[in-house]
Amino acid sequence: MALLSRVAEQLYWGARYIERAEDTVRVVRAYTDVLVDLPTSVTTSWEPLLAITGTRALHDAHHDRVDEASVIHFLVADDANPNCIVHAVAAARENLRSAREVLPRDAWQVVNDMYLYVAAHRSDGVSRRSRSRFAERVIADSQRLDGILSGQMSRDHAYEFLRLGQAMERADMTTRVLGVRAAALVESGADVYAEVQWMGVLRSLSALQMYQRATNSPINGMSVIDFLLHDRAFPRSVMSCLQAIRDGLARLPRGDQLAPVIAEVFATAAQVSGDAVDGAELDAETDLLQSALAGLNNAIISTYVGVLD
Amino acid sequence: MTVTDLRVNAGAYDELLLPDGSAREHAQVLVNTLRRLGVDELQARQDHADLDILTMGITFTVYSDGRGIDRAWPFDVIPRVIDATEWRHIEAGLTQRLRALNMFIDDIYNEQRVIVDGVFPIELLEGSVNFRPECRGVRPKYGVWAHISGSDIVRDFDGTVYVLEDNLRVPSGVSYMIENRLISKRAFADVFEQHSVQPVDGYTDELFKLLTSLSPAGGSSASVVVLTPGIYNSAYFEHGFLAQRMGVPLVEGRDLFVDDDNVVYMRTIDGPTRVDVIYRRVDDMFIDPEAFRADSTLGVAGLMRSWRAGKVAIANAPGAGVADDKVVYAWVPDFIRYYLHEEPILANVPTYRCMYPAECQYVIEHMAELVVKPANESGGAGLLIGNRATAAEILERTEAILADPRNWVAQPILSLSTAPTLCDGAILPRHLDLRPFILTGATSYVTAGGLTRVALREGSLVVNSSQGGGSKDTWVIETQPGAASPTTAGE
Amino acid sequence: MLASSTSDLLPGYAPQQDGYDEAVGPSGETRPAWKMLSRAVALMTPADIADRQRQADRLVEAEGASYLFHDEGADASRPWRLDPLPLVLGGHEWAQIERGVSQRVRILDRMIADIYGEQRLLLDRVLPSAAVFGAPGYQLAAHGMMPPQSRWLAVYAADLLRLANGEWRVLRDLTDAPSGAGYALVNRNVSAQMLPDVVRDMAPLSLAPFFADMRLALDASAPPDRPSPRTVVLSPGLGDPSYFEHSYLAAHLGYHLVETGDLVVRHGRVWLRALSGLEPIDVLLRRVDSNSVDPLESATGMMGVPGLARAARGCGVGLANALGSGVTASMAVLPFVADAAVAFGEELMLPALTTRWCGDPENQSMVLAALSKFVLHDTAGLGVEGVRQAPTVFGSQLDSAARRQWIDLITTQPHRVVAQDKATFATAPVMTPAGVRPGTVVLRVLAVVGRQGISVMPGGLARVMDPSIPIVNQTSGQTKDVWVLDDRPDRPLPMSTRVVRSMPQVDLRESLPTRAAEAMYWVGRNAERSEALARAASSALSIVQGDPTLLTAFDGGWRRPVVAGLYALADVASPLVDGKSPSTVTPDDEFRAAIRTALIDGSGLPGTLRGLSRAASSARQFVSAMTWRVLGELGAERTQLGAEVADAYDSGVRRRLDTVLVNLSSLAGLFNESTVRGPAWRFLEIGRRVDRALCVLSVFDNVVSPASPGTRSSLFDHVLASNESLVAYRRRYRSDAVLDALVDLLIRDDTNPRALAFQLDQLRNQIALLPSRDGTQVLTQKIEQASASLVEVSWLTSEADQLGANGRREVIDRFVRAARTPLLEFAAQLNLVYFNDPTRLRQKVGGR
Amino acid sequence: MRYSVRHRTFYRYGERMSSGQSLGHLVPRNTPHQTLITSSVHVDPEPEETAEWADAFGNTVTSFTLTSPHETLEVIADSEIDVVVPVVPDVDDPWESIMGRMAGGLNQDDLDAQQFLLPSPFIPYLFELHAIAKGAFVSDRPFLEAFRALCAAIYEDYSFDPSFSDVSTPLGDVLVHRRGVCQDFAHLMTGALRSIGLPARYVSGYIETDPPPGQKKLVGSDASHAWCSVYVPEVGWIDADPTNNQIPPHRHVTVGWGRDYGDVAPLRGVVLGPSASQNMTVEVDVRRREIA
Repeated sequence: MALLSRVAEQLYWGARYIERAEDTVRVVRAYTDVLVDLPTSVTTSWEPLLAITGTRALHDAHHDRVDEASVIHFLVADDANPNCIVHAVAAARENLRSAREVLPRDAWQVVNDMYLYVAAHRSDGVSRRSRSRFAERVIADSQRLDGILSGQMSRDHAYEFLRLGQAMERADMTTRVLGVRAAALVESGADVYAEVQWMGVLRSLSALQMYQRATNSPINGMSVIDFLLHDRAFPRSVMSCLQAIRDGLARLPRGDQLAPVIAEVFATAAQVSGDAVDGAELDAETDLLQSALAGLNNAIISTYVGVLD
Repeated sequence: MTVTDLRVNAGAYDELLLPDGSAREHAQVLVNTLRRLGVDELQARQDHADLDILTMGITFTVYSDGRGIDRAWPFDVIPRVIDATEWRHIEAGLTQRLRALNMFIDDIYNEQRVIVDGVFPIELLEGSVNFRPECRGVRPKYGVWAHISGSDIVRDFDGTVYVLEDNLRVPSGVSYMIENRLISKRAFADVFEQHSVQPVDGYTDELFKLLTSLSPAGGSSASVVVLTPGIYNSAYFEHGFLAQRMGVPLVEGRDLFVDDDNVVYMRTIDGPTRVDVIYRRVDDMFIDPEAFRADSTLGVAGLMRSWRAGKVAIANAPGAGVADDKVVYAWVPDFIRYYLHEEPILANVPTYRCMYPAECQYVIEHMAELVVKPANESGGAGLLIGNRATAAEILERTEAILADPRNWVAQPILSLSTAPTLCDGAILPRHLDLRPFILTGATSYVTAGGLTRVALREGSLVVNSSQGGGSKDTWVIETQPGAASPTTAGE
Repeated sequence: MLASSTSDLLPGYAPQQDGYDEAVGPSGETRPAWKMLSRAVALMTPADIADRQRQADRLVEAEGASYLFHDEGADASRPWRLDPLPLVLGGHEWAQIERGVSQRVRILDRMIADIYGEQRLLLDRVLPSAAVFGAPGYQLAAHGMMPPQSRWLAVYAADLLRLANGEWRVLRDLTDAPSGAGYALVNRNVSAQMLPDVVRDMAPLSLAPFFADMRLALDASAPPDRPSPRTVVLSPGLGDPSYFEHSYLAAHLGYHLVETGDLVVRHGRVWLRALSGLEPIDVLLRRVDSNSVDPLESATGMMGVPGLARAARGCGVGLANALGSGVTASMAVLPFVADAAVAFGEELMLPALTTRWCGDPENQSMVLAALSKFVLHDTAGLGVEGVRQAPTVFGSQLDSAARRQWIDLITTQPHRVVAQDKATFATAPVMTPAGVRPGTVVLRVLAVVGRQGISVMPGGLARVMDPSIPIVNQTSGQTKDVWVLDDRPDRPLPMSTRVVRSMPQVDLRESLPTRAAEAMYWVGRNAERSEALARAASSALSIVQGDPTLLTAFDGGWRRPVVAGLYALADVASPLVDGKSPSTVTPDDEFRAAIRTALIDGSGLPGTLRGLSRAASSARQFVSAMTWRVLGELGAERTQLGAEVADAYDSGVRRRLDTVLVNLSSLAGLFNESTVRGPAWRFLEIGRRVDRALCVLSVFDNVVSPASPGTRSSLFDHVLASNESLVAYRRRYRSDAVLDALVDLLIRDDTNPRALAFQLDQLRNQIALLPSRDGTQVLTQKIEQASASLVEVSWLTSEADQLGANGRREVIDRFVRAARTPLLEFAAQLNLVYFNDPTRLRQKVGGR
Repeated sequence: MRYSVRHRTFYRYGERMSSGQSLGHLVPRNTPHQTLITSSVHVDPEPEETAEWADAFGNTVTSFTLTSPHETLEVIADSEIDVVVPVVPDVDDPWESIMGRMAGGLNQDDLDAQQFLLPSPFIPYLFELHAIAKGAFVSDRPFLEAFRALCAAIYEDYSFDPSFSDVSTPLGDVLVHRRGVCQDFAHLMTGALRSIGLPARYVSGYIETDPPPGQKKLVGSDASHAWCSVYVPEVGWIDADPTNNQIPPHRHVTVGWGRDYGDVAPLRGVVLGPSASQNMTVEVDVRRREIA
């Protein structure tokens, strides 16, 4: 059945928003865990969370303090932040809602569930005590959706657009985490708690266990960066996301038109060096990657959606 | 619970119970179960059903201050039961009624024999808000204009069944009928096995067959779409539901366009693709800014052009609404006799037409015993129930009628039948009606039962969900063993 | 006993007066270390407390750990509960424990070295020979052995108790294969989530550095010539009480979890049976006790890895702990550690509880004289490390017969028996439904020894004990996290921060123990089968409930195929005799029975779900933490289905099925997601695909083939619903179910994740990516054969739809045969090529 | 006297075994009374790995690994040993006093002997053992006399019956049915001695069975043999063969000793392969060599 351009776009963004919600939750949870593992003596800042989610400016516009309370509230439930988890889930629902008839019924139910839960429990997401429960629920729902899609949805164009959105968002998030947390850590050099910190980085991308499986050894900054960038077997690494996007486009009509764009992104990603010893350099390189991804995003939209009158 | 807990209002007709509170034959099993389960268990199942509804996202949207607010679909776990034998009678009546109505519409937009033969007064046509001159001379396939219709049926205190009105434009509710069944199957899994309840979800297959059969191209490979006003429409859930069940695209106006070749196309990721049949859930006035309201953002410019050119089929056909005018309603029995040379199988509610001074006089004098309603206004708005109205309301309404008599009709107050309904923790009799859905094309199909709507407020006769009405699953039950034929069921 | 004035901060908390309490001083004042926690607790309502406990239980469950190490088989175990209240210790007090433990480790290590070496301590009678040679952990095979770096202990644990006077005493040394590290880790993860704000404010020392040290310690246990040693965790397997900890620890450290059957000894080295052949192993974190290490050098046992003892003696592999280290775990040796210390010119900082070894005539007569004053231990009965049910008793609680037996034992084999004085031990606040109450607490402290020295875990595992039962016997129940406060500037840094780390050099990505591969395969198969059963049954139920007449209609023409289909999915021989039940069975009962088989009996859903979680737990290192939560929920549903649901029509059934299906979806999601697309994942995928393919075929065989014109549309709907393809079908073919369309959607369509063709494609791809072995190409052939069968149904004319004389569709039958045979052969071949596990077939032979 | 011994063990597994590892005590050790001249262990099929070392008691251990499929296994151990029959020192102090000799410091021999005081897997503590020992070791009886008495008692009271027991028969059954083979009697006597606090060990070896004219044939032919040995501080170990009531045992060749059979089993192995009914044949041939 032919896929409506509008629906294609809604699927794409729906998937992106769901993924954004999950990723944000993971980053927040992991960051909280790290702080719990660090002794009080080590001073900690909540700014990285804003940087990762790219909402620093927006946050400062509305809050004068950058402390746990304000940052977490801002990322989870602040109406001033269109990317906060509550809004991301709502946006996802709004998009998928009018694309509903191409989704498996269960899929819509999960999204709706998720929306109802998040809306009703926004405060849980903020309070430290219930935060992990909130996070678990959001992640679980998002996973459930993933399972339903892969288990019940035909590998048709609608499916491809969902996966496209998911992969784009993941690539984006992984890149941000690298650009902010990783870069900072590389800057600060190996201190006593480096291992704990790097664990945090991995956890925030749910990569810890897989990293350990991949490299049977103590956690090491350089190899973490390399893993998150180039490991083609780990679904959240930048490279495998790009791979997924490329394959997805190949299965879509007129996907070839986008070949040059994606090739460019690959090139940029390849330039980011896993063995960057200079944090600033890493930061800069990931910025380039960010904008390349943004370019790809626009190219996809204009090819398949064009301008709706 | 004890017998006394199942109450029947004095003088009212109850669908499940005899006046003495004992069960009607076809309701035996259900009533026994209700008694066995007791209120608490019922409440438990009600709660679970509500949860299902919430998570399945079965909602209707109330459109207010520019934002759509989703409300969970109000559902009462206690089903309404109809005896299959009686149902076969109603079924026949509805089929007959719709055949006549369609012949009337087709006639009106073409030869207008019905007027020529003096059966139907010309001035009514001239005053009709739903008559669309733009449709003159169009001859839809099979001569059918109102392909999908929902007629509201009520039962008076003496048990007589009346057709209250016919909805020939974009009748909604069929999806809730199907969902209600899904939910009550879960809530009453144990009861279901003991009944042989006629399944209802064959509807979407029938609907799809009907729509494809309308394709101007002919053949079985028609490209069908459901046209919705968008997610803020109160029936959006239903639009999505039908599209999904039929496996056709759910489109909005902006997804379609009509090219110079008068063909309707939809925008897809592989470029424009042709559309043959449109099941539209947008009102006439909004489907084509070119032909009707220019300010409509919901429609498709040039749609009428394409339709008239026979490049696309539209269901229901534009202009079909001409026949569900509450004034025209009064003539339906005449139509049946005129077009079919048959006697009406189902009764019409006696209707006083204010356009006729005599009847208007009667209405104004007996307003206290009448229900006065606008001739065309969907929903319960503007409905005045004489015996409940204040003097002020009556006065106000009298003026309204005198101002524009042809816009008003009145009918005797029927005391709608009731059925036991779960109202927070108690089982009480509540008034209800029934909306079966009729598909008319080369052949006809009537849903087994339909959507039962129930007024949740005590004594209230208003059953619209938008105004606090609820709904029930409707079971058409075979009481003569073996008579039921096994048919597809289940999702 | 009198209660002291209750705590100033904890209302209603009144420890025994003559005892010592961790939180509250003699006059009820809260001890400094506890002030912050006590305040937090004081604010909690009973509701809060209950809520915390629920949350704790849930989180423990989520970690996949419902049981603490326990006595009998995995199913007879007592549940593990984490008391939301941690045991808090001040930094200075901890420093003493730390020093004491480190010293003990040093001394014990020297003792072991001496026992298997010079034997000076024995010759000088510092250690009575009978105590040593009688110790269950004493290993002849270790004689004359010199472990790498001549270090015997890499991991050590001690159970500590606090006396009424506030001093700590050692109840027992654990020197063979001590457990507890993993449990401590879980407890910390849980309490960190449960009391995040308190954790943040009190900032107990992190455990992370300790586990880094543990890795170093294990590296250090490798034979000298191994630059980047490769370590695995050696576990006795699923049956072992602390199997959970083994797998949890392995997963956390990033090591493979192996069982003895996964290892072989060749040319004096140890190798892991892996997918790609034998891979060398340098260090074994040994969790099998030293008596089960090597069947060749043990007179009786079958257990262990043949040749391992010699490989260890020859420094071909490092064991942590070294073979024979368990000798000092015997309670008969316990009292002599102090003497050994003196012999080494030291004074024990952390002594043991007064322990009398009856091998000494004086003790013997003293104990015989006053049996009831003591707690008696039969050290031989304790096993190497006493995790098994220990024959330990309160002398005072013996009936005359038991008394008689103990007296005999003490007179005839005195060396086996030790006696400890009964004493009251310190208590700590424990959350009970009744509020916060004092409970006796035993503290397990862990230490690891690396090149850089000894590192003690800042924390540990505290267990709440029932004072009315000898503590040694208490191996499970309620535990506490242990918080050590960071209130000491001079705290030594963990060794991991004192060394430069080597870059990862071994890449385990492609490495996969065959056992794990097989486990993942069965995870896949069981998950898939569970879903198939749930969907088929739920569809059948809803159809019948919609129209009960179907049960009898067409003289069972609808019922029989559906029933047969259900039995087939449950792999249970259908009771139908050539399609018919004995006339005594009503159609309704026949249907109910089928539903029960599919959903309620062990043969059906509960069985496959159990298989799922068992398989998953033997491949834990490939299974993410989130996944455990889901498996936990599935486990709950399983028991519900098995136990609660009495009747197929019970309205609870459908609800349960929904939950099951939802969780299975999450599972699928979690496996797709954040799982490395390595061989482990591939075998999971293969398992799923194989099973789904077989299920589809079984449905066509049982339901589609015999569908008569009258029953066809409802049967086809059932088939579509069972495969979650009704919507897809409606979307694509607007018709009522037609054979060709049905086949197209569920068989030929390689884009439908439910279709046979799709499964075959996936299998083809996955096989291509497996390391090639002899026989791998056969696998590919089988897939091709199965694919070839598709031509049978490439295009179905209306003739194909006609029923044959036998009332079945011949085309379908031919196709099913052609497709199923190669698939079954595929499964068999897979087992042969990749899972062939010889240990199942091992046998021991003797000779005179 | 010089003996040449051939000890052949042959397994027929009845199925193809994918691999196998074995460990055996097949090469006689040196003792104060015997010297190993030559020895060789031949295994068929040819093993991939073989090794030889001394175990905790100084016995020679031979191990080999087969990694290629095989259905049969043949192990032939050949050895030549010079043996002198030991002179039994006349220990006539009351037996109770013997252990007192260790009251002072322990020397290594004393300590090693301690390992043989405690129960072991094949010789659990059984009260009957104590009774049997007490029957011979009545108070103040001279040690050697008591020792001989015990050996004789077992020889008298227990009948040799190969059909009755095998490697796995528990000692308890032997005591109840009063029948068994050399291994059981060795265990029995060892256990009895331990039960009264005398260090005793299990000795595994061979015995010459072709009789010189005029002497009756000795039992125990065609198989490895086992007997027992007791420790007397300052004197050392004194052997006794309860199966043949011999002190000292003559025509015996010692392979090794341990706490019980488990420590010195001639051959033990683990094979990997389908389980099947395997059968094993053992032939032992001990010949006297005239030395020119």
